[in-house]
Amino acid sequence: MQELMKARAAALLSEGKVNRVLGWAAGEFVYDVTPTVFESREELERDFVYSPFCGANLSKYLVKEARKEGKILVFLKPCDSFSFAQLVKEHRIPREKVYAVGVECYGKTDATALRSLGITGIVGAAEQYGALTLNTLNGERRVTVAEAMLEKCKSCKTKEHRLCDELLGEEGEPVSDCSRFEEVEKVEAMTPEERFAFFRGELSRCIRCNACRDVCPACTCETCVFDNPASGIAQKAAADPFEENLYHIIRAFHVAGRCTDCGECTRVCPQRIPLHLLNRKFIKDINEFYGPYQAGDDPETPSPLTDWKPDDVEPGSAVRKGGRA
Amino acid sequence: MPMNSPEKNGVGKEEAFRPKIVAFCCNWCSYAGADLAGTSRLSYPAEVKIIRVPCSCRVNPTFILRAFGRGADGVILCGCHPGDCHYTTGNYYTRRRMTLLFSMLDYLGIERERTRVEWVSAAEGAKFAETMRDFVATVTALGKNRRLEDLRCRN
Amino acid sequence: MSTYRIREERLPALFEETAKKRKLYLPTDTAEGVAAFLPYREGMTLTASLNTSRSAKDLFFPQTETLADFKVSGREIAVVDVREECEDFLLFGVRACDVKSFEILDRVFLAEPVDSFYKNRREHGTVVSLACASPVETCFCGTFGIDCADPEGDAAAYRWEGYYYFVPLTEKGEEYLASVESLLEETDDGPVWDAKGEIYRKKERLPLKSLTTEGFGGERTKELFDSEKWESLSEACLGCGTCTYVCPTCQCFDIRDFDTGRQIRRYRCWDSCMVSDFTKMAGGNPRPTQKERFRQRFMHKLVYFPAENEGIFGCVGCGRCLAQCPISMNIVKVMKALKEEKE
Amino acid sequence: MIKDSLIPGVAAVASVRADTPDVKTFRILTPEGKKPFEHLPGQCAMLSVPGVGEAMFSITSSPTEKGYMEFSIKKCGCLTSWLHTIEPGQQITVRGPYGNSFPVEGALKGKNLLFIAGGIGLAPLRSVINYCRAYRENYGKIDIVYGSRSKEDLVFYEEIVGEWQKEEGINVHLTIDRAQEGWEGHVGFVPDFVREISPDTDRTALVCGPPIMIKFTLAALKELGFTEEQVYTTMELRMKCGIGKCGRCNIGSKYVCKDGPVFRFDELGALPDEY
Repeated sequence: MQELMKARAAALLSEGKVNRVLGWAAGEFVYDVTPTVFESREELERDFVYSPFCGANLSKYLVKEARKEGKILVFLKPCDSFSFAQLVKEHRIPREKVYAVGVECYGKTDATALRSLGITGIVGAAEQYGALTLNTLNGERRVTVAEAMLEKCKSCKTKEHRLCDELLGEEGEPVSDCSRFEEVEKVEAMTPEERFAFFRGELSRCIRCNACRDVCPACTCETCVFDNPASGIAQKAAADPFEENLYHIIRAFHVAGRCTDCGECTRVCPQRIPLHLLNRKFIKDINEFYGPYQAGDDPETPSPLTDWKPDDVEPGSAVRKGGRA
Repeated sequence: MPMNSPEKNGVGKEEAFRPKIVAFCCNWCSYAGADLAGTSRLSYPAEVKIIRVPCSCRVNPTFILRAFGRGADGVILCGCHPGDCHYTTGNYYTRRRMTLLFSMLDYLGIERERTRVEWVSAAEGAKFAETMRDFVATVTALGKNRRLEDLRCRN
Repeated sequence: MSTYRIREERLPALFEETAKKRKLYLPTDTAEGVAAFLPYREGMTLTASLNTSRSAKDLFFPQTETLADFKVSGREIAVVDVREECEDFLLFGVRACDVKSFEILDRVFLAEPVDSFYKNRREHGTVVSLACASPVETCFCGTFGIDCADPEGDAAAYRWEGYYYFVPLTEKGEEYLASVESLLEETDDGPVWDAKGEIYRKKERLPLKSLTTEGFGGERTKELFDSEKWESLSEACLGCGTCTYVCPTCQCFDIRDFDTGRQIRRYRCWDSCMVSDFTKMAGGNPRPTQKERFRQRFMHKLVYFPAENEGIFGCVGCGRCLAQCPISMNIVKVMKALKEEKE
Repeated sequence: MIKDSLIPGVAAVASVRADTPDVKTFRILTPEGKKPFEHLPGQCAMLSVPGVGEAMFSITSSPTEKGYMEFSIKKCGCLTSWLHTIEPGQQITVRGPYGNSFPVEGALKGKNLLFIAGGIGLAPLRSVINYCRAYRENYGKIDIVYGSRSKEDLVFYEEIVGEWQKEEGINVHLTIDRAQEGWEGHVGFVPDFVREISPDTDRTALVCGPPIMIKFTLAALKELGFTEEQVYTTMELRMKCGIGKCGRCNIGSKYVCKDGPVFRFDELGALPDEY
């Protein structure tokens, strides 16, 4: 796949169809790939990589990149293509400036996931059909990508792309047994006291690095409300539990109805806070209250929070329905 | 307009707990409803602090959270009845937003009875007073807001 | 110097005894894969992770702290000094890199005018370091002349064949070990050398062992500042604060006011040169894009800090930014790219 | 516990003088009516209004003024706008002094001095000018070139006309950007005016003003034969602590709050030309 992508990108570059290529570059070790813009065949040849460690969603970079001269090629995994479609829908990316190439994906992993399986000191790896042979400081370790999947990949909703100009590899299908709301349901089933204690435990680890916001393809405001002193809620550090709650509720709320559930927030959290539990709660509620909706799915349907029906559920009764006492 | 008594909430062990309630009221209906309640000499609890807003949809989720952070024990949002919005559709958006926000607060383990949305027209002075009495009673029964307070603001 | 030891299974008793006399902080697991220094509670155990996800700087330079309160009445202001003498505490199991970071923080906070908040904690804190039995691939403390087999601190601990060995290094360390004397037995330092030897063997296999600081330092300001690499290196940077907040030597802070309703609380909190409003003024921002902000962070550690501090670099090679950057851009990649450019 | 630089003291605003439509000069004293602390010409202090913000301002009064301290503040941000609303009697907080100073007792002693200021840039120089006036015998000829957008925007106009211009050995050259009614003086930008005046290169220049004005003035001085060692200026960047610890006001390895704000141009040359 990697070679196929490299060749296609190089061809489009030399044909002059695109001016730049947005992909992933290899790092020091095998797992530390970095989103990178490639401008030549040589750069692609030297650094381009597509591996089970390419979990990063590249679509947000397009907001910045598409403002530059010329056309940019971007490689999108199925989940990334939803983010791209949503950004196009919100007019954050001019569609004509981007050449989107869908690439197949069977789930990604990262060093954190491998570390939780007790695999440390990774310095290299080889992959074949989802099986990883890891070269570590303590010898060779074998593991499948499926065993060490990223949280976002464990609950993958579809292997089918949206809004791509071409596809490399085979188009996948929606995941029929996707159980992404299971965790949310588990939390809902707790008593309020348990829920409170659970989230306090998770959110208290927050260091307010803002990585969840900065990586989020739905967070594309020019100045975030949390960076704007005039908003009255601009905060740098998690000063106390209230700040943690406020930040995380508002962060999730501001992307409600636009969040495609790409799972980047949870992937990047240095403190491993399951942030998707907040985003998915909103998605689940939206589905239940206003009918099934998937952000980035199609360009027409209005976002649930910019839409209404005369007989929408009332706030009081909805809470009683959603949460359990 | 009934004025609120000086704040003496939750001070001292013997004193009965008196919650702080923030009521966001739409200028075109509930605020007028509160006025009507006042001029009709319908009493409603002095614990309720009214903040007038141009439309219920002016209320952004951070308003609600900040009210709690700053010491509110309950927050109620009053707007025009669905279909009667002065700006045609504002309260429909409010309804969706607050539905999701309240559900999220409940999900985080914050007592759901502390938040409420009520539709009160300018003619419903009695409903306004009754709603406030009921809400204050509910929040009083719950006690002080501890789960969504800002410790720095604790009295 | 004398050496003491305790059997591994007796550690809980040691912690218990230590905590009786002062506040004890242990590196312990707070969630899967996230270790942190937390106040000791009965039954708390040391993490199996090599290091904590946040650094040990938190204990001396917390993420937020109150500087002063202001009581405002009418046109008058009263300043309330809220400082209190810190209680004695002990940090157990600090790695060599983090111990070295305290020296770097000292150079900032203890320089005139002394930061009394930091000094207070520093004076009341005792640091017991722990040699790294199994350094990992992201470790490069050796680059900055730090020896993970021979950590500094008030006392150093080594784990070897079922025992923890302790060597006091300062008066504070002596005093601490004397306070838990009843649990320790005096021994010769042979096993300490065995433990070190084993670590040296492991260090030989570290992938970053050949990384050097050659080409960096105070005298390189212009040439490195003007490098063309900053543009591409900073391209993917999200501008989040992860690297700066987990970094043991990053110490930039912001000072802000919070209105509690009764008073104005002036507090300081960690800040990051990576965020957009760090240098923003009413009249504009001298670091308008991520390139300038990104460059600042690495220039500070590799050039500006050594320029003002006898060549000491502002990085200790703990590897946290390597492990935690959301887009895997870090100081090692920056150093390698800048070196490559020169060649 | 030892005194901490980050904890400010209280000061009361004794008087407020409107100098221009957007510059006011605040005279401050301790609540006991004394000068808050001693300083050197060019040094700064942190003023704050709790709950509004804290910022660094240059002290515009001369150290020789023993009774009070003055700050000339242009309305441009949140804190400064708030300060512009206050009346005498209002308390604020102050801490300092911070930074280095113009070497009035060192390199400047015995020299002919050329002060060049633009707009509010005269504020830090006023401290030096008045210091030199107080110890007149220690300095040679003094020339002051000062320009602003309009006549109304010239700060300390009364003092310039009423005191400086009248003093022997001091030459004041005023200019405004655009011609206006009632202005008979020079019209044009400061750098061009400096070229016209063409001062002798036996002077030491002290330049202060907006970055763009400093840049072109330096170019003009160089054309006239001044060397970088002869020109001093002040820098300004965002500051929070004022004592070289919070990490944001650096140019290269130098912190403006601690190693500045006064720099000689050749010192700046060794530092990166961006931030």
